[in-house]
Amino acid sequence: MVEYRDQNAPPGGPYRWGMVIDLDRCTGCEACVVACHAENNIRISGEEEASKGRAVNWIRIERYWEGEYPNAQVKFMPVLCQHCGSAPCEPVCPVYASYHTPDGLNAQVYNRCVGVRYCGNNCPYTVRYFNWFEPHWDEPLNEQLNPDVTVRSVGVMEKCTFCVQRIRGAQQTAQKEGRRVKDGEVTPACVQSCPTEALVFGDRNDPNSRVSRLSKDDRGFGLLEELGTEPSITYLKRIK
Amino acid sequence: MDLKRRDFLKVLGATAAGSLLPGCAGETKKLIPYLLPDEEIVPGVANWYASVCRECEAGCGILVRVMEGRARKVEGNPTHPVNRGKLCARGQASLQGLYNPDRLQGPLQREGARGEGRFKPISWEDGMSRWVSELEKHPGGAVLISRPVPGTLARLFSTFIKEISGRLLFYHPSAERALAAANHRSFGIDLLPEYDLANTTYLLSFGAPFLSDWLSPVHYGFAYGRMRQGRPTVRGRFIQVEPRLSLTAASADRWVPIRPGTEGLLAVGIGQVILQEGRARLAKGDRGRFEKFYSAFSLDQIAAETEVPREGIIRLARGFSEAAAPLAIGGGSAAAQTNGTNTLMAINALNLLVGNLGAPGGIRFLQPVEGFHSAQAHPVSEQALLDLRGFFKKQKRSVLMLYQSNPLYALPSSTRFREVFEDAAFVVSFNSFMDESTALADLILPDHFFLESWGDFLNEGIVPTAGLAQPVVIPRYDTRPVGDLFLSVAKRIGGRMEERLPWIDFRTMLREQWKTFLARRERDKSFEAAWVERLQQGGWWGPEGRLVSVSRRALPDAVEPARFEGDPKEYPFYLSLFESMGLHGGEGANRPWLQELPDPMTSVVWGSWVEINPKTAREYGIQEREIVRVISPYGEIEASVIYFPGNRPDLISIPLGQGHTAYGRYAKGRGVNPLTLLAPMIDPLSGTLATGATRVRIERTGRRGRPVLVDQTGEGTRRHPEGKKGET
Amino acid sequence: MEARKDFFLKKQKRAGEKEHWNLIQKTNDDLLSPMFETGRSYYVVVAVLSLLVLAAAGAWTYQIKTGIGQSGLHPPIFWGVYIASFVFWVGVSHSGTFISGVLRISKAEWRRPITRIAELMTLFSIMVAALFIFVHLGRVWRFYYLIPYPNQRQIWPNFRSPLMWDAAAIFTYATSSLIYLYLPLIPDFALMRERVTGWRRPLYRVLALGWRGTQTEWRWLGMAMRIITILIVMVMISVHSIVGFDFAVSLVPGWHSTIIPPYFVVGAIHSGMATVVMGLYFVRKIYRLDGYIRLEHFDKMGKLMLLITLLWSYFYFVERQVVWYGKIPDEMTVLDSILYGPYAPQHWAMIAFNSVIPLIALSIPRFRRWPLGLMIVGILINIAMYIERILIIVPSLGHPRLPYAWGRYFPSWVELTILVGSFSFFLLLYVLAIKFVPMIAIWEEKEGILHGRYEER
Amino acid sequence: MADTKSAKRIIFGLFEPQTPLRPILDRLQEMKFSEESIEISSATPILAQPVGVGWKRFRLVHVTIIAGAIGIFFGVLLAGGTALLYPIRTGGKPIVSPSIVGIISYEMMMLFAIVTTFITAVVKVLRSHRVAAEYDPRIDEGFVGISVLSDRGDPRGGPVQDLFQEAGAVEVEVQ
Repeated sequence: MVEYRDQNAPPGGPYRWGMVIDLDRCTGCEACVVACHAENNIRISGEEEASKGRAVNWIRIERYWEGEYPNAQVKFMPVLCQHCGSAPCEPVCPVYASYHTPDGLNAQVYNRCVGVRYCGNNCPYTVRYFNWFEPHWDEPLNEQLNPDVTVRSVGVMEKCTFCVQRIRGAQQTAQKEGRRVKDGEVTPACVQSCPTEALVFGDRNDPNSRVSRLSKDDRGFGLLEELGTEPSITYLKRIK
Repeated sequence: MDLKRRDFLKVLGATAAGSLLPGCAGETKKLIPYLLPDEEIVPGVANWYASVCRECEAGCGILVRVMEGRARKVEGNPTHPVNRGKLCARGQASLQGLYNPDRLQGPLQREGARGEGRFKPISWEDGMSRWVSELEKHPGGAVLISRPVPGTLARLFSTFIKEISGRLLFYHPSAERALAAANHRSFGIDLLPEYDLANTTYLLSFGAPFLSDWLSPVHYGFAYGRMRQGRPTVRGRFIQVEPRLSLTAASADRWVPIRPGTEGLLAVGIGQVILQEGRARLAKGDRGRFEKFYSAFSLDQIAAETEVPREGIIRLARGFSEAAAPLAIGGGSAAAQTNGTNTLMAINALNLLVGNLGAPGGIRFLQPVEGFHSAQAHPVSEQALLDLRGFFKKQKRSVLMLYQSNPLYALPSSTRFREVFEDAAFVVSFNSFMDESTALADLILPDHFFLESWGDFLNEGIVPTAGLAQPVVIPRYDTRPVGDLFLSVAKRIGGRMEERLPWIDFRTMLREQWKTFLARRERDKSFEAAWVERLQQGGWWGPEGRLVSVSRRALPDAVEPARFEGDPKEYPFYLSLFESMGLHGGEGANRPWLQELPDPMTSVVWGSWVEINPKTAREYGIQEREIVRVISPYGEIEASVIYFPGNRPDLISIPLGQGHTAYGRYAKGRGVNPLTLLAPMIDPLSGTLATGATRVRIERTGRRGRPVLVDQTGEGTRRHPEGKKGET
Repeated sequence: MEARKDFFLKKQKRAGEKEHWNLIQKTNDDLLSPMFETGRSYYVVVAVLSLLVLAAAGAWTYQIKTGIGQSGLHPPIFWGVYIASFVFWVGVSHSGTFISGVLRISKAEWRRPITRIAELMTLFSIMVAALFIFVHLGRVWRFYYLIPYPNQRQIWPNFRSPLMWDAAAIFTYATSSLIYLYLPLIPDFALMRERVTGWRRPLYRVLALGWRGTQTEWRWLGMAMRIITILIVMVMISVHSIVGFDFAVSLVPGWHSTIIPPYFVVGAIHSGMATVVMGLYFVRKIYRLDGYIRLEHFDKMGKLMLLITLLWSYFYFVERQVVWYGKIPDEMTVLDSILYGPYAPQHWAMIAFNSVIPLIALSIPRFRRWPLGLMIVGILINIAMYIERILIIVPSLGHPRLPYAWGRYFPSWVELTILVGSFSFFLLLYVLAIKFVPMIAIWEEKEGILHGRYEER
Repeated sequence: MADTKSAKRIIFGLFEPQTPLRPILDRLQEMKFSEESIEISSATPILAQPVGVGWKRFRLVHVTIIAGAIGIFFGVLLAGGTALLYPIRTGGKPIVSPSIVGIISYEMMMLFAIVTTFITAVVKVLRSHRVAAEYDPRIDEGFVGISVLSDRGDPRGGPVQDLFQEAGAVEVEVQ
């Protein structure tokens, strides 16, 4: 079958961006959630829309209760787009709005999307969010919007991009200097803000990156990996 | 030629760009003003400015990304010792304070009766004159309630207030006064310590919500991550003792649901077991004193009182004392009782028993940054605020000034703090938003938002740190920095006041302050060079400071039971109020990001709720999401019920932060303020409000509420997907 | 040539018999009469339906102007009433093809008064179904992104998406249905060309293709019909299989099942048959065509429906049984919610309407000869099949694998208006068609008189 | 159409349904009219095999099969070929996968076969009109028409008209 070439492949082969989420560190503080909102121009849904289940959190902290009082326990799990190697959302898109980049990102091309929303159904992680209406910010909240990130218009699907704008920036800098992006040089907003350093981001094709080393941990598992989605995010189990 | 070539080219560029947009007149308005003589604004290129976050009292270092003259993103300052490049949800959301649509845009003067809420814009000149004349009319009667502003502004305030013989109260609801009081009594030190979580191997926390809103959440969050997974072979254990399974307890290895108000007793019980089993690491001279103190208690009685079984206490004691680096901390619900200070002292005694003071993984009191002239801003407790009532009654006509503080919202209505506003001759607010207290002001002279102002911040504990804040954007509205206002008034008053506060504006004063400070630290550099460097770095922080030696190792005076308002027969439930993750005490309520931030435990957004243990709720026949009435002897509220398996069956818990009657479109009229339930119960040792000391009952309303949950069904959340791997 | 002539003459002799001759004339008159007799109630019906269609058009316009958020959809339920309606109407469209196609292939004589009614349903329902694709799109103004044609936007549709298979199948099916409706209409157009005056006449003149009724024409027509009938049955099976693929090839618990495509085909035929019975009843009742749509037709339809009901029940049982016995947790949450959970009332109503009631009723010979009863069963089946579409979509989507993301769904007023509008639109098209084409194929009926109805064979 | 071709003419006889047509056809055969020049119009297909133009050499099903084959080819090009020209990776699926190409090709095969069959039949119907007279509405009521095509100067014209009259034609017409 046809392999497609990446014109801008870095020295030493392509990147494969990935993340490690250490559930033993995650405290559910949700700093990542707001950092993501700020970085990615995520719309404010408002109470009415949120009550319809339309609040957008590209990264959300799922909370699971276990047991009853007095043995009740809570587990947190940050869930964001897993950037699956074999993503169920991608092939079902009739217009290639959802596709796989050479560096392992599960990309969403907003201006291609016509809004059939099949990808949203077929994502086992339910991390795709839809723009039900034209997004709105009360003036002057819109002055905060990040110029590097598109404001998604009505009728298109959106989701976590691993802060692709930052990745591309770092890649271009590295390319200009004729080198690979260094480990830790680029971090998505969520990883950057995480107080407990539960989130780690990096290149899985670099065996020495923190992500590669951490993902070999015994505690590692992929969320719903039994579905064969080959997620790019490795979770490290919480120790209890 | 007057027109410089460079400017001419810019004009040309703008014209050219403008001509490319013929059809969209609306767009051209947004064209970046190339004509602005600001060399720093280059379209498409981000500038980063270091500053200090002022969203809570922690004072994290931040870097603000500014593009086209607008602040786009706030990130942690990686070199700052408090937060090391990390930042919490509230810090991230500070941008929504800066660009909040409900910010006060200029000076306002009251119209109609006080509290009617009608204001009309006035000029700064008039506003200032009004303020000064009121100050002059009421000599010796001025009171300034300010949030704690450790740094140059604190010096300015205190000098100013002293000169007019007024009163200055630094107040913030989450200032942890009980902890300061307890540490003062236990160790004889008037400082907040640093708890070395990162190196702890066994953390025993009595209600301290250090992962959400206690002292410096980002700092302790970072340390927590290290404690758990930062060391190659050691993973610190963490036990949380509190009646409600809080966000912090969710991360604990074990949650001990103790009876409210008996945390001190449990600490005593643990201490007794440690002593009896001979694992105490006490100085020789202390042993007798400690044994005498602990032997007065019966472990069985403690078990009965605390509802923690005897074996459990012994287990905790062994785990704690056998650990290489144990640490006991207390706060939050444990401190929110009438015996809070004594409870915290009993917890401090545990640390004394294992001798972890100054040790790695223990409690360390570090010398704060030195060399600033009288820049401390010790916060006061609620009691001090309540004492104002008498002062205003006695003093009759005096002037009340508010700076970034909203006591009317933060204090329960039962404290009748409103009387202060009613008795004041004149109320001036420098707040940036029309909050509950500002709505009662006669004159509003809004300050710049902190991202628009100069400032500094002296962090207590940790390494000696002085954060330096600079304006990252051009002030958006017709506001003025509060420092400038005070300095200009000083000039008008003249005389000794002007002598003491001679600076032309606050920035000059700040530079002067730092000039003296830096002169001692960086002798090899010129001040200008050092100043620019500090601005770039976001402040000054030195190497690890000196440990302050502990002068006292005191035991609690008494471990008396907590007092509760309300007859247990009529009011069968304890009440626990907690700060919600995003809104904290309510300051975050006007930031839509924080309103829409799901509460981590219940996933509720945009509203209030009442947490009840599901078993209790079923006994009362209360459906999930049904609206219940929570009634205390002092008030009642109605909110939707969320089943909360992490509540003791005899506990009702309600988040703080909502129920604003003002404070902008996102906050006003949303949810309920549970503070209205509270009795005016005070912990006498620290003077703090005991928020857990009111008992309540619940009544069904039969109405179904519409709480907004991100976890839409709330049903499936008991099955953790990790379990699917067959691991345990 | 001799033998051929003999055969011809035998037939011709029959036609010449007085009784038959009269019958032929009467058939012409009877079957054309609905096109000419227009009562006041007809206009009332058209007006009411038009209003409902206009309301739906208004709702859709509103939705396009403001956003698809006017629906009740939200994560994780990204598909709702619109897709359920799409599937439903594609299902109904199987009426024509199945009845008329399969019966034509099997040369069943009793098909004659039914085929036209059914074929019209096919065309109209596939039109309504296709409309729902557009109603469903988040950015319908960009629908042309889905069409493969060379362009400068660097966009090409992704044929790996089941939705593109859908598009291909629906396009093929709609085209074929139109052809399949049109072919047997040509002789009737010729007949009407001679008998209709006014605005319709030039239209019929064009549509009749200059038909003269020669044996050469009849032969080409017959040959094309025979070939296309076989092909369209094959298309029909593929169409609903592909609609089934939309669900079956996904990873969604409750959708990911091999039986879905064939089950969809059977379900489609189920609802299609039910709709045809309803159509037969009303056409017969309103235009008093008792002599053409006779009790024997209802009896035969009833038997066929009984067969399909059995088949549907079997497929349904297999689908649920496999999931239930397999007990995969994700699948079970969906199944539990349907069998005992929030969707149980709808589900058990669906079982009663779709399976139990039809099985009992249609097994009784006397019931099958009671047109009103059959029509009621048809309505029940259609209600049930619509519920069934919803039950396939909503509970499955509402219970994704991570329970934190579970959700419920109820359609908004916009969705309901458009839903009602779609039924009205279908009926409106049908009611208008009554004035434009004979509800019963006149020439086929006449052919029946000559060699079917009175043939001893 | 027939009447525009000045060199040809059609003699058309309309008969009541009960008229025995066999003798007429026999007589026409005796007059050496070829099968291709005789056409019978009726309201329903009443002949097992028609008398008429061009039906011997042409089998419609061949057209269907060829069109279907072209449809398959088109489908392969559409689903497979364009994907090769526009290779975008999605979800670990191959750029060209046989089953998907199969589905699209199947639909295209059907589309081409059905449309082509239809168009061919329509063209054939239109072309057959050379031999038959204009439609007479009475045919719908069961009357049967016989059209005979011959050259204008053909001497058999008169006898054919006589034959129709004799056989009891309701109407005889020359176009």
